[in-house]
Amino acid sequence: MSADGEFLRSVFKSMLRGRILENKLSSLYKAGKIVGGVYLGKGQEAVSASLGASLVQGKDCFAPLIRDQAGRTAFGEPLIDCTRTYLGSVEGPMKGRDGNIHRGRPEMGMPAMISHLGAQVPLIAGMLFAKRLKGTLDGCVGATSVGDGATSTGAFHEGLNLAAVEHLPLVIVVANNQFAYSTPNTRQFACEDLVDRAKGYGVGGHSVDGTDLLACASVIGGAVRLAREGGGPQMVVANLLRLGGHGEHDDGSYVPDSERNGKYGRDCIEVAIRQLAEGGIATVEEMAVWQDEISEEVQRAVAQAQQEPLPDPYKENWTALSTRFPISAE
Amino acid sequence: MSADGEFLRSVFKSMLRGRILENKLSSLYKAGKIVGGVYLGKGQEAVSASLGASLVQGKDCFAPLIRDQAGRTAFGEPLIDCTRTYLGSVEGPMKGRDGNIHRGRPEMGMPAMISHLGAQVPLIAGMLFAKRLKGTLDGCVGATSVGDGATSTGAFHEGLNLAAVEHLPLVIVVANNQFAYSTPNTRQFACEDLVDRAKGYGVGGHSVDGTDLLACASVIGGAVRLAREGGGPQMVVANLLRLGGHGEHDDGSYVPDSERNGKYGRDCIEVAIRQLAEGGIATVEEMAVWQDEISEEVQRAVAQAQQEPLPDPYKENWTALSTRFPISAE
Amino acid sequence: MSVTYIDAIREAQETLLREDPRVFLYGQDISAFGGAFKATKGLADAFPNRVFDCPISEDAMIGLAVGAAIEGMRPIIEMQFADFSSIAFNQIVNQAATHFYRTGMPIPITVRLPSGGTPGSGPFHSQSMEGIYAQYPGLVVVTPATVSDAYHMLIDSVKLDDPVLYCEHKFLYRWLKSKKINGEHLPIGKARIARPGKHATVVTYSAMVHEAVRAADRLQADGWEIEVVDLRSVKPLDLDTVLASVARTGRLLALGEAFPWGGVTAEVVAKVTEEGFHLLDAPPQRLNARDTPVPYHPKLWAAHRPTPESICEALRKLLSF
Amino acid sequence: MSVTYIDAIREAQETLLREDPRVFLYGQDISAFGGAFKATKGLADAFPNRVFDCPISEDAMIGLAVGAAIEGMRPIIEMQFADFSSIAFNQIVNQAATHFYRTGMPIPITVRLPSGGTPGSGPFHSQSMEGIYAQYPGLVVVTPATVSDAYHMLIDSVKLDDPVLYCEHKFLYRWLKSKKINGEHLPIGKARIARPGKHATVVTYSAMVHEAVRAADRLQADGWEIEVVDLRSVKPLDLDTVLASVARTGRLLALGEAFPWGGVTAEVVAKVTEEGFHLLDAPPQRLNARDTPVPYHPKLWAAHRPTPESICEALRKLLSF
Ligand SMILES: Cc1ncc(C[n+]2csc(CCOP(=O)(O)OP(=O)(O)O)c2C)c(N)n1
Ligand SMILES: Cc1ncc(C[n+]2csc(CCOP(=O)(O)OP(=O)(O)O)c2C)c(N)n1
Ligand SMILES: [Mg+2]
Ligand SMILES: [Mg+2]
Repeated sequence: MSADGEFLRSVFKSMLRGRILENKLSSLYKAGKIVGGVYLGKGQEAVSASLGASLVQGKDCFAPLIRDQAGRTAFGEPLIDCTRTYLGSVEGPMKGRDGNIHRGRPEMGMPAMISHLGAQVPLIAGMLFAKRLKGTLDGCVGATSVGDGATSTGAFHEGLNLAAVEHLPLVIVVANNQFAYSTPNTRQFACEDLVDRAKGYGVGGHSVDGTDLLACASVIGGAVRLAREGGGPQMVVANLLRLGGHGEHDDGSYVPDSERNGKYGRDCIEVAIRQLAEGGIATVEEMAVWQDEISEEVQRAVAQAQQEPLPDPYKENWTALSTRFPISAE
Repeated sequence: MSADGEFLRSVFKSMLRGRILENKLSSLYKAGKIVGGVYLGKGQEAVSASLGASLVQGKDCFAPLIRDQAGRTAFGEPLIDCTRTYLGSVEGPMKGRDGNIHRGRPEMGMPAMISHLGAQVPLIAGMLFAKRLKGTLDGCVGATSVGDGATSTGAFHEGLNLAAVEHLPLVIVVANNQFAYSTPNTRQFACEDLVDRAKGYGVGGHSVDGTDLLACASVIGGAVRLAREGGGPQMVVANLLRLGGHGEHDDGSYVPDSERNGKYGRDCIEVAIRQLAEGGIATVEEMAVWQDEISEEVQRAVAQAQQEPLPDPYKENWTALSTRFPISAE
Repeated sequence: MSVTYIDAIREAQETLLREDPRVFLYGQDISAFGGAFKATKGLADAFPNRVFDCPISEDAMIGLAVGAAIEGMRPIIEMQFADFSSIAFNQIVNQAATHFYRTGMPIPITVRLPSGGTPGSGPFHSQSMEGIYAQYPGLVVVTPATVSDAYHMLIDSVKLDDPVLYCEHKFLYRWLKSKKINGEHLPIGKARIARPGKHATVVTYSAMVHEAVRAADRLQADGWEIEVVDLRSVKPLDLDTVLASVARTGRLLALGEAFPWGGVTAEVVAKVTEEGFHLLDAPPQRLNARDTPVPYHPKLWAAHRPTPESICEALRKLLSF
Repeated sequence: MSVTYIDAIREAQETLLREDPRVFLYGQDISAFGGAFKATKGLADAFPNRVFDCPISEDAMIGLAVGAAIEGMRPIIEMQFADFSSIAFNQIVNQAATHFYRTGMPIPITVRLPSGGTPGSGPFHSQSMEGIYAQYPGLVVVTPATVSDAYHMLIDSVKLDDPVLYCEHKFLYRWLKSKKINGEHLPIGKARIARPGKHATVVTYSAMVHEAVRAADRLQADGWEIEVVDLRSVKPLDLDTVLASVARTGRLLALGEAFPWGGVTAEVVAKVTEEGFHLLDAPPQRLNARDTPVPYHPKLWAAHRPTPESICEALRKLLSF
């Protein structure tokens, strides 16, 4: 298998992990077993996994967003972190204090997002900036993704501009799924193509069909490579559609049929299966085996999380400061 | 005199008014007669006056910024508003409550800026949006200016994007004077030219040499016309240099000689005098007369403001609400 | 037939749109979609070109509203969650709040803040920011606790010439129901006795009014009669009504759902002790949420905010002095 | 030779840069220019690649700092004026403040806020935001009033693992001088008796400490001995020292320069009455700025904030009970 082939196989496995895990979360949500909301990345796995798989955990940093289950998996987040959080286990990375899509492990280079859209852009820039000061930036990349809606935030603008001024190896993937919650792009921006913004920031600009695994792996992988080699910030606009509601509470009925049946309405997993099979990168049988294996992994992660204790308010350490005041004079 | 000639004469008179008034403010500042800081538009008068003179008071709206004395005058702000504010007269438009460059008369379509850079962009958009709802938008324009530094604010981004989405007749002039306080453009943005941002917002983009009256009148006047005729938001990047410090407390010694002696280091007033004379639009003698007349106007405005009472804390209405609580039930 | 708290908010907006051509609604997903909480359901249809979806730009949303107000309009801005108003903070506290004092021109905007905690919402969809905004001169901050107040106070907020932060509690949206919306109502700036009593006064607002009443009901069994004052608006704060109640009971518990440092409860205690020290028979007490972000897990959340149990405990302590 | 308050801030940053490789400075115009107030003068030369000018992007500045802190650095961010931190509000209160509780990883950033009023600075260059930030769990808010504290508390702020809002008062920058910086100092979280007395306690912080001492000196002529407590940090707030003082004097005036609703003075009064009600011989009083934006004209400004005269008046009232 060529390096490219290996890469595609790994991206695809992460896509599958994302999809299967999220399908399970969706069922659990419908069964009333989930704590909090469920926001899925269905239809965005090729983009997300291509980004995550292009990064090296322990070296790079990655601030995933709400539709990045596949990318998290590709970056190396264990499935159990996810199931623990959704099922409210106190063993989860957030210990019940924060939830679901907010989970993160900053110590492994994967910060925990806050809800406020765009806010992770300058944060990732700061991680890279610190690496430069520490002398460890060489060959590193920091990545984050945002939606079409998040491009309207001041945080996105200030963060990307700052990263450009500092010439940091930041890769920002705009998952342009045509809607922000129910709001269509026509009410979000007026430019012809979001990628036109790149020039105005002085960063690299790339477009890709987000439903096409081969294209995503190549364009997103290429953007990561450019950043890694010192090309400065790169912005990738991936065009696609969210194959579900904004969250599982939403049926997404505001998405017109013309969009659903349009060019971005296709399922990137189906496209990927075809592409891998046709390209001789993985056989259909092989992929079916992966699917079964992952389904079992997911079942195990769910089962384990379900057995674990919930957070206990009486044992909770109710403090938001790491310093214990009063501290004594030296 | 052709319409163009009349326009240029009026722009130039406003430039002169701005310059002469500000020279006086500078002397008063050095003499310790001014309340608060003094921020001057020296070198930016061609840009500012071209914008102000392209607008119609009573119809358009204009949110001036710190270096817009010439534009304020062109829009119709009386000189006395300025001297009253700087000299602390209680008769001024802000009654001593706010100062100097913050002064405004929202009722005449000229809102009072807050210090936070970029904040007036969405505000002007809102004034235009309201006009549309009221059915009075037709043929109107709203304008504001920002510096190179202010383009890095989230407010600028959110405001301009929103104006583009709403397709409002907003003209935003970026007075790119190469520095934000002491910070050079290299630490402010990484794009080759700020005008490259226009496409990313889906707005018209224009560049102009801000030291060249003829060019400013034509490009800024043209952008205002485009907006007025329904062309949507227009962004003009005017390149120039601030011919002084950030404020009168600052000598601007961080501006390298190469810039001072470079193409934007020339004085737009000198350029304008030459252009008007050479174009047969005004004679040098005529312009000298204007200068004398304006100097007298300025003297009168200063003298009047100096005679007026200062604000009196015992007479001050110390309330930030227009509603008088407790209000009675209906 | 019954009306919920969110219905009342929707109805108020409908009334306002119908009766006042200066009113328009601007917010994320509020047009055809009807808003994240359906507070504007159907209004875009009924009032074409008066209800607008906007980009995810909270700062610009308030900037636009202030500009529109300068031009004589009365915008209502929906924040999708109160927590996201942190992005609009500058426009709210510096542009809108200062405008009248600086220029003499008032800014009649109403910012709807879906506030307060609900189970599973976590640190960024649960905040109570009334005590933040109330610190700024030039802002009015209202916190309706009943279905009728949700309706009338929204109408009155829009009628006020000043910027109003209308803090609507998400927990009450569908849970709180009423037969109908009362015709009579108090003006903004007047507090209300939500439950009369004579042994102690709980001063509170918004969702905590209901928790306080629950706690009071429980203590009734032990013979205690607890008075609950619903502030209705936290700025202005109706000290007269509060002092009159404390004069009757001699005991004060200030109760709120916000973080424990400062805020409404501190202001209430400070005002009462300054002006009504002689009325107090016991040290005034405060009960707020805990000093951490609002936790996401319902088990932690329920222990983070005051509960009928913890309110009873605080009241028992207060009554024991 | 004497050291000013701003010198102390500069020296502290120099010490920190010298002694701790994790420290860097990020802010507008702070590099070659040395900052709007010259608090970083010469530091860019002395420490190349440790002091950075940045774009006018307050939100991103704090975002960057939090990211750098995650990577183990200890950034000091200079806001050009405290007032502009309104733009960074979200990153401060939602990103930095919540991080430790949410993830277990503390965020050791220090945000320098040039705070408070000076004549002619107006509504947007004069604000005192300590009472805003102190409301948020997870933030430490310090307010040095002396040259030594300006130095040591900045050093200590950077040493703390938590995010600190370091509120430095612009009025003290050049006006406040000291022979030298004391070696000994109190830790953050401990208040200080700035002036001993026995008839009444003024609890205050930052520039108002000096106005309070002036007022106390005047009342001395009438035989009143006023104790002034300098809180030093408003969160955490050293209630023990405050209560001990009130126990001695029986009378409390909480004094601050911020807006009058809520804030530090309300928290002080509420805490003291909750825990030390029995110590009070008179209703605790508050004195704050007026309920308007900070006016620009010096004549209005001087009457907007508390003055020795208005403090004396408040104290006379307090002593008359
Ligand atoms: C600053 C801010 N405003 C509002 C929200 C509420 N909100 C959460 S997701 C969302 C839509 C996001 O759209 P987009 O960025 O396109 O991402 P997508 O959901 O389409 O992946 C909104 C408005 C938020 N999280 N942050
Ligand atoms: C949000 C914000 N941050 C910081 C400041 C402080 N400040 C005032 S003017 C200025 C420089 C502005 O530069 P630019 O926008 O280029 O305008 P210029 O002064 O060059 O005309 C700064 C940093 C401010 N007013 N607003
Ligand atoms: Mg989207
Ligand atoms: Mg500039």
